[in-house]
Formats: sequence, structure tokens, C-alpha cells
Amino acid sequence: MEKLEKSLREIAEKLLSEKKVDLIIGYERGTRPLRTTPCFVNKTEDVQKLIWDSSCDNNLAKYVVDRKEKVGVVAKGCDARLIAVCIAENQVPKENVIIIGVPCLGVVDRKKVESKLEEKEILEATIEGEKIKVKGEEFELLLAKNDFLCDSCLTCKHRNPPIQDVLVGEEVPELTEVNEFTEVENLEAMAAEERWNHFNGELSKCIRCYACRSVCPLCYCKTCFVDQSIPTWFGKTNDLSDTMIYHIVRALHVAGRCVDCGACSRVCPVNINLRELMKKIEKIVKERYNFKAGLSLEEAPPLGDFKSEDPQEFIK
Amino acid sequence: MKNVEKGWEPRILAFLCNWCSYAGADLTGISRIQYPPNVRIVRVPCSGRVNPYYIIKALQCGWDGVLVSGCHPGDCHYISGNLVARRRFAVLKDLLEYVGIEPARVNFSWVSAAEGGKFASVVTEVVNEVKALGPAKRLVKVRIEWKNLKNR
Amino acid sequence: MANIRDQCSWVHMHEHEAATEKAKDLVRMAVAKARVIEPLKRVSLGVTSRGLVIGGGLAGITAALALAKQGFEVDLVEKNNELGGFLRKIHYTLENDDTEEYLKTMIDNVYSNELIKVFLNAKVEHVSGYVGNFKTTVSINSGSDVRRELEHGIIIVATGGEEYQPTEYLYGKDSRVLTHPELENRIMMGPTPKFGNVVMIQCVGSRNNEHPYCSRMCCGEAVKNSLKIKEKDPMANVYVLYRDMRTYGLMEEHYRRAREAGVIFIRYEEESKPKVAQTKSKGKNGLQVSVFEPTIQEDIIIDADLVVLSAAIVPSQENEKLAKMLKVPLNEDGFFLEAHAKLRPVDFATEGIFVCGMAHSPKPIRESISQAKAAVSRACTLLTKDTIEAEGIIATVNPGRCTACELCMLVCAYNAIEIEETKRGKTAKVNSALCKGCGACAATCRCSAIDVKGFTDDQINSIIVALR
Amino acid sequence: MTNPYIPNLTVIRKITTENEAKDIKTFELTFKDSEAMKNFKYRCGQFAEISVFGAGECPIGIASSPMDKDAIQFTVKRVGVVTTALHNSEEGTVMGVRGPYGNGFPMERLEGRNVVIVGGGFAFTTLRSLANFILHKANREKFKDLTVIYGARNPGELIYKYDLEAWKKRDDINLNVTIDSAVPGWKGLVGFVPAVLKDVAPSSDNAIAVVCGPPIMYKFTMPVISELGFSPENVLLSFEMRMKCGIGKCGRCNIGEKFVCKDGPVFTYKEFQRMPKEY
Amino acid sequence: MKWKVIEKSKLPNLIGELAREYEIFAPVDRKSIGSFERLASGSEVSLDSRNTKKPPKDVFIPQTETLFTYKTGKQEVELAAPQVVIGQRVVLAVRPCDAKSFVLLDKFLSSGEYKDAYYKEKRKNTTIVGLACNHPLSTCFCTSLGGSPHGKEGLDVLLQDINDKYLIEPITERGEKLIEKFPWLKEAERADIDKAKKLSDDAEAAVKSKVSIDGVDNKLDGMFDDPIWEQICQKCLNCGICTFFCPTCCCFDVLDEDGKRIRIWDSCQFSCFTLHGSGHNPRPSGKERMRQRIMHKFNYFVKTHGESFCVGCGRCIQECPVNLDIREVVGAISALPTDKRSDND
Repeated sequence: MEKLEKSLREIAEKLLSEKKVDLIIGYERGTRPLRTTPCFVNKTEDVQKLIWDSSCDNNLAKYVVDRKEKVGVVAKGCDARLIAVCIAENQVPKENVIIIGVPCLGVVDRKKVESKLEEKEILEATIEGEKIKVKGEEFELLLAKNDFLCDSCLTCKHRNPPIQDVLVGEEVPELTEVNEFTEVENLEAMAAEERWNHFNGELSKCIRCYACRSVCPLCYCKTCFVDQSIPTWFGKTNDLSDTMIYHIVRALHVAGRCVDCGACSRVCPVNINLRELMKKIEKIVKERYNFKAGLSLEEAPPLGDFKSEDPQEFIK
Repeated sequence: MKNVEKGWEPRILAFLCNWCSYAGADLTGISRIQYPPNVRIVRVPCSGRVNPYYIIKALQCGWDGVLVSGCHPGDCHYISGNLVARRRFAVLKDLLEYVGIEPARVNFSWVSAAEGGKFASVVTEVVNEVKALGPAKRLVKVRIEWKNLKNR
Repeated sequence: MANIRDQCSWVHMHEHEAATEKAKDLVRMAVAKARVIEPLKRVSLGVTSRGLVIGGGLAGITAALALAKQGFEVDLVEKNNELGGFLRKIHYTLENDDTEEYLKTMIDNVYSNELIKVFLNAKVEHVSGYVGNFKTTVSINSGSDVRRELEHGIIIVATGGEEYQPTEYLYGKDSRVLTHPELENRIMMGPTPKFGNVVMIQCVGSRNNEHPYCSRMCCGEAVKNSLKIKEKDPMANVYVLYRDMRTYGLMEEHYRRAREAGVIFIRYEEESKPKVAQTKSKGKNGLQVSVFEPTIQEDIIIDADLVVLSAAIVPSQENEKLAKMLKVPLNEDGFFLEAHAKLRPVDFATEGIFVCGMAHSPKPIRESISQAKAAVSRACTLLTKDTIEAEGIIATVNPGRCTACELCMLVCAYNAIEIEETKRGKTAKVNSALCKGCGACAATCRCSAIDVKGFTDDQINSIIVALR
Repeated sequence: MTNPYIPNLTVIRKITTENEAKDIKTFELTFKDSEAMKNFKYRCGQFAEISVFGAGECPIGIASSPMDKDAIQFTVKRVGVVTTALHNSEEGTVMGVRGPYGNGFPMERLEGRNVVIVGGGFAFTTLRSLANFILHKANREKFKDLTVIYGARNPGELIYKYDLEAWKKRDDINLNVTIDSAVPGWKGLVGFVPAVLKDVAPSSDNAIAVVCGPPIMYKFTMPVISELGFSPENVLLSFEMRMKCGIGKCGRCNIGEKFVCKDGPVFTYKEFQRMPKEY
Repeated sequence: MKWKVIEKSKLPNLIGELAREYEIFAPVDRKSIGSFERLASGSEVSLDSRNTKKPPKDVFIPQTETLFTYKTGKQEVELAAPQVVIGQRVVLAVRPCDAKSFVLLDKFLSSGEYKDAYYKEKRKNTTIVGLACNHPLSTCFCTSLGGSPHGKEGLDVLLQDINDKYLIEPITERGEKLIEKFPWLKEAERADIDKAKKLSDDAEAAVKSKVSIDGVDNKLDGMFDDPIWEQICQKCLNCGICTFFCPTCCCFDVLDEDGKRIRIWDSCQFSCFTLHGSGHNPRPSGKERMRQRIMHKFNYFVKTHGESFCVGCGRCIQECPVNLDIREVVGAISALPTDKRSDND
């Protein structure tokens, strides 16, 4: 990982010094174990703060929307695809963004590591190559990184950013023959009643903190549909029906745009696996319209387009 | 809104596109073709006008079924209103079914201005399917009953 | 309006109690909407009573003359340095009218008519505005590159079609393989030549996967020229190799006359197309056509002196560029797509723009003329009014909520929405003249930034919650 | 335990439309329970939370003067969900009123001094209450001379026309009504409020200025007020912020550490200068 | 009142006895998310070493609460305020920092000319039984805010886990009344008390992360337009996690919903929190909103109520999606030289 970090810093320094960008958005070491935090570098000497390892899980595409100045963004495969979607939807002009693509072998899911250690608190953690060294009060463990990757990274088919201006390091082999819809298929196999109770249980934990909306780069509406007043569509209380509808409609809104970066599931403080909804939407759009989000800047989004031969088996 | 004891009758909300399905419904009337009285019709300019919010809000308000009907592909008075809507409805229907809402609750159909008979048969089919499902419970927002709260 | 008659009483005759309950509900729903409706103001817009005709072929000229006859000024824009288009290649018709003469008089009328301004060697560079208020920049490159800005209320697209340059049947490799216009030149120019064996091959470049459509006028041309050859040289043998003789309508009459005149029509199947080969026999290189006749299940071989190909009509290259400029659709074959085959055959979806002639699809001369006049009659429904009223039921944008993501522009069939730069950033803006109020944009917009007057989200929401 | 969130029930007795655009109306409410009416003692400049059941609540300045005992008036502009629902209701509808909230104008500081009222646009409600209170026969002599400067975009937007007429006839008030730009048939003053204030130039000694209007008006009026020699503590400003509870608990109406609903809405210009510019 | 002791094994039946008379709230482990919920049976209680993820504030301020219900007739409206609390309640295993948050909430909600009736009534008939922290987390900094892992402020009774037993220390008079209901509790020996003392001292020493907040409120006075805010708030996503998980954040929204007026949790981080009807928003971007959160906790509340509105529980640090650490923010502010700030009064 150090090789990647070094070349990332060189690229950042070059971009800043050549005035190609006014700001670099990347990751720096966080204040807590296994945590990195977004960092905004505009002076070449701060470039040393930039780091890269597989705990850089924040989705930096969120900071690209409505950027006035020229920006260089460190972007994993999913982030780069989301920046592409934001550019295609005119939320930021292409010439304002330089995508610094970083081939990514998957980011570590902190919740998986914490649940593995149950009660014991992690005081220190470092990632070395394939291993995670975890230190606590009176324990020290070496964990295999690949057992603790985020769910979306396990089936990610775009480890190398499909759209980028600069590539850090070399391309990594892509996962090809992996079925990314296994969880969705398991849920689909359930009976409707069982699925309803499953989603009821999951979404009843929601406390409407809107972190999933705040972290998703696709949610840039000025007034979200839950905050609208004339008419007030759905309630803002944590009543079960309002909460389920909030998540259902948000899933509809990312149809044909979501790239499954997994940020919404990672950020949820009450551990709701929102990917179950978003992945189903991705499956619907893929099967019905053979569309995959964020792979090109020109392609019309599926819900803004139509073909005469679109499937209509569900129409009487 | 629903009396479950004696012969419960479902209430179905129908969004009919002004140029084809609404005219089709009128033709059903002119030709006196009978169909069950459970449907309440809302006229919209085009099936493309029907926002997923309407369908979800209807389900939340306790409507037992929703029908959206528009012109056949190619006949749309607004050229592509129904074609754009078709994709939207496809995604919505698949997602609602996935979340666990009975598929028969949300129905879509193409009925042209000349198909009075088809409109009646579509409505009958929808009413029977919804009646088989029973009153809508999933996603319905429970309204507070006035009686048991007024205790001070 | 609560539709109690057609949608309640007449359709629930035997369930009085339920029907009354339904009628009450329908009234409740109608009242719920009525409480939040607002008056719809109809926006009136001025109309520049001038017309623009793009393309100076037969259709273009007919349209320009017809418009002038109605008293409207016309700008006629032609990309070549002379008027006439495809008609210049045709000298006579099936009914033996003299098209050259007809074209000459039409062109004289055009030039002599002071209402019509002709721009030769002129190309349309940019079109802006909307019905009644179009602004077009035309670049004229006769020598120096001059740009002219034209203002008009309607646009008639008459850019015509082009003849398909065949690559099969040794066309271009053997001087004896011609197309019908070339044959016509030869017939008209030369003295009474001897034709000998003439073999005509139909559907060249038409009805294949590249151009799946039928060019509709080549069977007529074949019959016309075979009759002309028989008339000029009765001893000539004319063979027409066809897949289907589509001399529809009154042309059927001439097809019968051709058969009576001794023209031999031989059918072939699409899979076993005729073959044309050069042969070396008796010292001079002959031309041999062999075709597999399905009924007798045998190959027929003809030594031909002349092979005439009925080449298809293909859309002109500029259609793509012009369509983007006018924001009008092309069909899969590349011709201009009319708003509705039966109800609005010469209109485009975008109001104020019309199409006629071979730009719309290949068609014989008569049909081009009648379609040109039809386009003019439709155009005059707009030009005769000095103001047109935009619909009351149109979409409006709430700039406070719009994020200018252009999703509404993608779904608008009428291209009525543009992105506008304001102090507060970019927002969508609806052109009330073009908007038809279908609401596709309002339903697609995630942030409900766009709403349709008369069917607003608030009104429909109050209907949904009316019976709670 | 007195529950501050339960409103008193009132009935709309009279609705008068105030401007041509018909989006400003004055609602006269009478309390259903006379006891509650008596306890509803309020000062000029205070506001109340009006409940439109089914739509919600909104904070509206009390427009009637504390002197008329039988009813209270609120002037409401149609802006959001609650105000639209209010505009759609007719006489006889039952509304909820909670309050009075806010500190209102410090009447004791105004007594024995000249009062200069400067109002703009539709925010003239609480100033009208103050003017009527001062002009009431029981209070008039407690105050020295009263100058009123009131401006609106055009004659159609001027509200309380009947009060303005009544005040014109009196001699103990120096009334100046102006509109932003000249309109045919308008004989009165023309010009923005700050400009008219400069011309009228009320003397600042032993005088207190009460200013109320949209934030844009403050920006231009404050320099003129200081020029006229009013010291910052002799200038009262009234603010309008988003409010929900009206009693300083829901946490949204603060400017700095001051809650506009509890510690305001009236602040002296001196206090205002110390507060962060977040209003 | 003497201190008592109870074996860990006996705790469930103590809770069982309590349940007969009181409605009990205690930490329940709902799929690894600790939260305070009404107990069905004693067994569910999970008293693991960590503090619960969700603060106990929803015992007193539920996320959705009905203020009153109304029934609108022709020209008639009937109002009915619901019964706020039926009978006495007990909250078990509240950590000292959360208990301190109740004291701060009392200052904010139950003081002043108008008191929040719903909150006040619930506080009046709820007894709070605390549980001292023996293993503070790395994100805890309660000692910097005047608290301690075994602080007593805001508690009626304090339990302390001494390996096999719990030491019970009644603090307030209401706490004593509660303990008296269980005569079978044994007295605590000297050894138990010393062991508890030692455990608390170790715990106090174990709170390593320190933040100096003295002088921070004065520094914040002149800092409203300081460019440092731009830097601090740049990465903040303005979601609602830090405010919803903060034990002292109690902002709420009031709205009407078919037949009832309800109040729900709201957050100063949401965009329409201060949106005016005219469309003007005094806090248009994320920077102003995060600045408001810091100013309110470390300046405004100090000015109006004399102490910071933060108890150092560290939940906002654990849950923040972008790891915006409030200790870093307060540290950066307190590190700023004081002379640069010119107070403008």
C-alpha cells in the first residue's frame, strides 16, 4: 500500500503545483482506530497528509457536487463511477473535476471487525498488506483482511475506476465470475409475508437521522421529498409506515444511478442493511434495461429514456 | 373506511389517462357494460403524469388496490408519456413486490379509447384479485381511533 | 368534474346502494380537488406570419408557391445552386406529362413571385425559438461565406431524399448497368436507338436489412420506362425481375398496359437474387443475367444489352444534423418521423414545424405535391392567427427546488424545457408555447421541482387522501 | 402542571382582506372561554402561536391594541401550509391561540418620550398595535408626539387603510405614508422608507425609534437612524425567525445565545450589534 | 443511609420485584445496538461494559410524542391532552455522563417562564438508578467536562460492579425510598466499599482522552466569522447522527398529523431547521449549521446556563461517518491565541 500512497502524493503534488487543480480531496489518518477521514489539501506541503489503505471507506464523490473551484478527487472504482453520474447529471462541470483513480482491493468494514471482538474495545489497528493488526487493552490479534471486507466490495466488478483522468499505481485484476445478487436472490426466494416481516424488522430500527441521504452523492435535492410541505407527501415521524416509505422512495430515486458503493449501509448507526433494497434496484435496472450506472458520461439514465421493446409483462 | 365484518368491499383507486383510458371508461358507460363499483377514477392528463408518490401514498392511505391505465404504446397523445411511465412502473412494481406488498395491489394496463369492454374486464379482474387478498394492511398508516385516547 | 353518469350510474345499474356510495365518494374527491385549484392563465404569444421552407425540390417549391398564394412571405433555402432537386433527373411521368416543362414553369413562378425569397447554396446553421417565433441563421457560401438571420412563424422541412448508389450487379463496373434516371437521360437524349434486350432488376437497395422499407416509386418507374422503351423500339425485349410488383393505386392500370405491350415480368425470391455477369462469347463481352424463377424452379438466363437497376431512395446525409437542430425525431430508417401517421401526418411533435416530400419517406411525384400542399394548409392554421394561445395546463418550474439535472428535458417529447442560467445558478425553464401539459416531467422529477397547472401534486394528493 | 403547548380555542369573528393581491388578511378572533380571554393580557409587539388544526401552528404578531378587550386581531400573509389553510377558512371556524409570547415593546421606556414608528411592507402589524395603543385616549398623554413612517411597494400593498384614514384626521400624530415608486392616482409621498425618514427627520432627543420590516429594510434604515442621532439603545428592532414552540424550547429561533421567541422578538439596536449576523 | 450489596445473580429478581410496582427502562441489546427500552422481563437487561449506543434521553423525550389530539367538527373542535405518564417509573443502569445530561436537560427544558410539561412530569416520577463505568472507552472524555466514571450528579442510586456483586449506594432521598423497598439486601462491608473505591479510581485514571474547555466559551465569543469554521466543517455531511445520538440534544419539530399534534426529534444540522417562510435561510450551508452546534454547546448554553451543554460521552465521535472528532474541534479552538479575538462591545 505504501507504493500507492507515495505515487498518490506525487500525483497530488504535481496537480497542485501545476495549478491544474485548486484543491485535492483525499483521505488522512482518522482519530480512531481503523478510521480515515476526508481531508482537503490546497497547499503542496500538506500533500504528505494524504494516505491510502483499505480503511479509506468514505465516499468522496459527495464533496464534488456543486464545486465551483477545480478539484482533484481520490476515487476508488465506486467513487469514480458516482462522480461520472454526478457529471452526467450536470451537478458539476467535467472540467472542474480531475478523477485520481486508485485501484482498490476492497475496504474494511469496521462493524465486522468490531462484532468479531464483541466486548473488547480496539485501541489501535494498522493494516499491513493482507493482515489487520488489532490491539486492545489486554489483547492483540492478527486478522485476515479479506474476511472483513465490506459486502459491496466482495462482489465489486469495477476495482479499477472505469472513468478516470489519472491512475495511481497499476490496474488490479477484476473479479469476473461472481454473482453480485446472491443476497437479493436469497430474499427473493422467501415468501412475500416473510420478506415483509424481514423488512419490517430491519426498517423499524430506523431513527430517521438521514445519514444515508447525507452520505449518498446521488442525494443532492435542495428540498428532499420528506421535507416538502405543499403537499406533504409522507410523514417525518419514525412511524413504521412513514419510515418504510422513505426508504422505498429513496431506493426508487437511485434507480439506474446507484453503483453499490455501500456507503449507506456503512453509515447507518442502527446497522440497517440498506444494500438489500439498493441492490435489488440495481438488479431490476440491469435485468430489465441492461443498464449499469456510472460507466459513461453520455449515456442517458434509464428512467429518463425508453425503448419501444421495453418489457411490459406486468401490464394487463 | 373499511367494515370487515359484513362482506368487506375493497376500494380501488384508478388513475386513468385522459385521452385513452378515461375515454374508454366513458365508452364502457355508453355501452352500459357493467363492472363492480369498487373503483374510484382519477383523471390525469397522461399515464406519464402518475408519480410513484401517488401510488405509494394511496397504499399508505388505506386504498386496497391501485390501477394505472394509459394508452397503448404508440398511441400516446403525448407521443412518449406512456413509454417513459412504463419503465417507472416496472421498477416500482418490482420493488414493492420485493418489499413484500402483494403484487395484485398495484396494477397497470393499457386501455385505448375504443376498448370499453376491455376496461370493464380489467376492472373486474383487479377487483376480484384485490378482494381475494383482503383489506390492505401492509404499508397502511394506522390512524388514531378517537375513542380510546380521550381519557382526561 | 365528478363523472357520475358514464362512470357510475350507467355502469353499476344493478347495485344501487354501492353506486350511490361511489357517487358520493366521487363528489368528495372532486370537491377535495376543487378546494385547491387555481385559475389557469392562457399565455398569448405573437406569430411572425412568414414561413421558411428548407429544401428547394418539388415539395419545397410546391410548398413555397402555396404559402405565397395564401399571401405569406416565404424564405426558400436550397443547398445546391439551382432549384429542382430530384425532379431534375426525371423527364416524364407514367401519365406522360412533361416534368421538365412543369418544373421550368414552377421555378419561373417562384422567381417571379415577390413574396418568395430564394437562397441558393444556402445551409441552415442554427434554429432557435418556438412556434410563431422561430429565428434561423442560414449560411450562404456563394463565394464569400455570408450569414443571414431569418425570422418566421413556421418551418416546412422538404429536404427530399437521395438516390441509392448501387454497389451490386456490377453497377459502376460495366457501362451497360444503369439506374432509371440514367436510362431516362439515354432515352430522351439519343436518337431512336436500338435497345435489344433490357433487363430491369427491382428492389435494389430497398427491402434489405440496411433499408428495410419499400421505396414505393421504383416499380412505377420500371413500368414507365419499359413502356417508353417499347414505344420507342417495339422490337426491344424488356424483362422486369421483381420481388413484388407494387404499382399500387392507379399505377395498376399502367402495369397491365406494360404486360399487354409484351414486357416480361419474372419473379425472384429474396434469398435467390439475380446475378449479373460479364461473359466472353463470340468475340465480344456480353452481359448475362441469370435468375431462379420459383414457380418453374429453374434458372433463367438472359443475355442482356442493358441492365437497369431500380435503386432505392435513401435519406439525405444532412437529415441527422437538421433533426438535431430542429429537435425533431427521425424514424429508424433515417427519414423524418411525423407526429401521428393518421391524425397528424405532416406535423412534427414539436409544434410549428412540418414535413413533406421525400424527406418524410420515398414517394411518387403526385404524393409529394399533395403532401406539400397539406403541409402548407396545416402551417396556415398558425400563420393566419396574429397571436396563438398557449395551453393553460402547462408545467411550471419552482427554481428553489430545481437542481438542473436535465432529467425532465430527457423525457419531454416536445423539447419544451431548457436549462437557464440565473443569479442563483442553473434551473430548468418551461417554454409555455411548446408545453402540452402531459406531466411526464413532473412525475420524473425527484425533487418535485416541476408541477403541472391544473393537475398539481397538491391537487392529486388531496384527491388521494379525500376518503381517508 | 400548566401545559404551554395546549392552545386556547377561539372563533374567527371577522376576516378583512387588506391588500389588492388578497394574500394579506386580518383575522379577528374571540375566545370561546371568556376566562381565557381575561388571562390573555398582552403588550404591543408580542406575538402568539396560531393553531390551524390539521395544518399546524405559525407565529403571528398581535395586530390589535391591548386596549380593545373583546377580541384580538392577527394579520396573516399567505406563505406556507398553515397560512394558506388559515386563508381558506371562513368566519366561525375554530382556531387555536397560544401565547402571548415574546417581550414586546418596553412600554415603560416609551412613556414620556417622543415615539418614532418606522414600518415597511406587511410587517406593520405590531407597529399598528403600538400606534393604536398610544393614540388611545387613556394613554395618549403618557407619550409625547408620535411620528409614523410607513411604506409599501404600491398603494395596493398598503394595509390598515381604515386606520391610516383615521390617523390622518387626528392632529396628534405626524403620519407619513409612502410607496416605493410613483403610481398614477397616488397623491402621497413617493420613495423608500429610509429616504422618507431622512426627509421627515424626526428629532432624536428624548425620542425612541421603533423599526420593523424585512431584513433588507434594516440594512438601509439603520444608517439613517444613526445619522438622525438616535443612540443604539434608543432604537428598537423586531425580528422574524422560523419558530415552532414559541417558548424557547425547540431550539431553532436563536441568534447567538438569544432565543428570538423568548428573549425577543424586540431587541435594541445596541443588543443587535452584539449579536452575530445570523438572522 | 448505608450502602448495600447485591449478588449479580440476584439482580433479575430485584428487577422482577421492581416491575410489580414500577415501569422499568433498562439497556437492551437490540442486534448490537444498545438502547433504553421498556422491559418486558428482567432477563433482557444487558449490562455490558460499554455505554449504550442510543442515549437514554428517549425515556424522557421520545422520538415521536403526541402533544394533544383534536377532533374538528362543523364549527367545533375538541382537544384532549393524553395522560403523559401512568404511575412511577425506574430507569436502570444509566451511566454518570448520561445522568449528568438529565441535569443539563432540566436546566434547559424545565426552567424559565414556560416549562416543558411533558418532560417535567416524566422527570418528576422517574427514579434513576445509575451504573458506574469501570472500563471507560477511548472516546470518553467525561472528566474534561466535570464528570467522572462514577459521578453521582443526576442519579438517585448508584450501582457499581465489583466483579461478582454490585455495590448499591443510595444518593438522593428518592433513591433511599427505592432501596428501602428491598429489606433483604445485605449491608456492604468495608472491603466492598474499598474495592469499589479502587475500581473507580482506576476508571478515572483510565479516561485518557482529555480536552481543555476552560476559556473556550470566551474564545468562541469573537470567533463567529473566523475562517477556522470553514476548515472544521468542510468534511461534515450534516446528517443527523451526532444530534440524535447526543444525550443533551433535545431540539424538536411540531407538526399536525391527522387528528393529533405531535412533536418529533429535529436537528440543527437539517437544511430546513431554520428555513423562513419567505425562502430565506439564516443558515444556508453546512458550515453555519455545524458552527451552531459547537457554539450552542460550548458558548450559548454556557452564557445562559453557566456550563457546557456536553457531557463527554463520546457517542458523536463513535458514530460520525466522517470521523469529525469534537475533541479535535474544541482542542483547535482552545489552542487559538486569545488576544487575536477582539470583543466588539
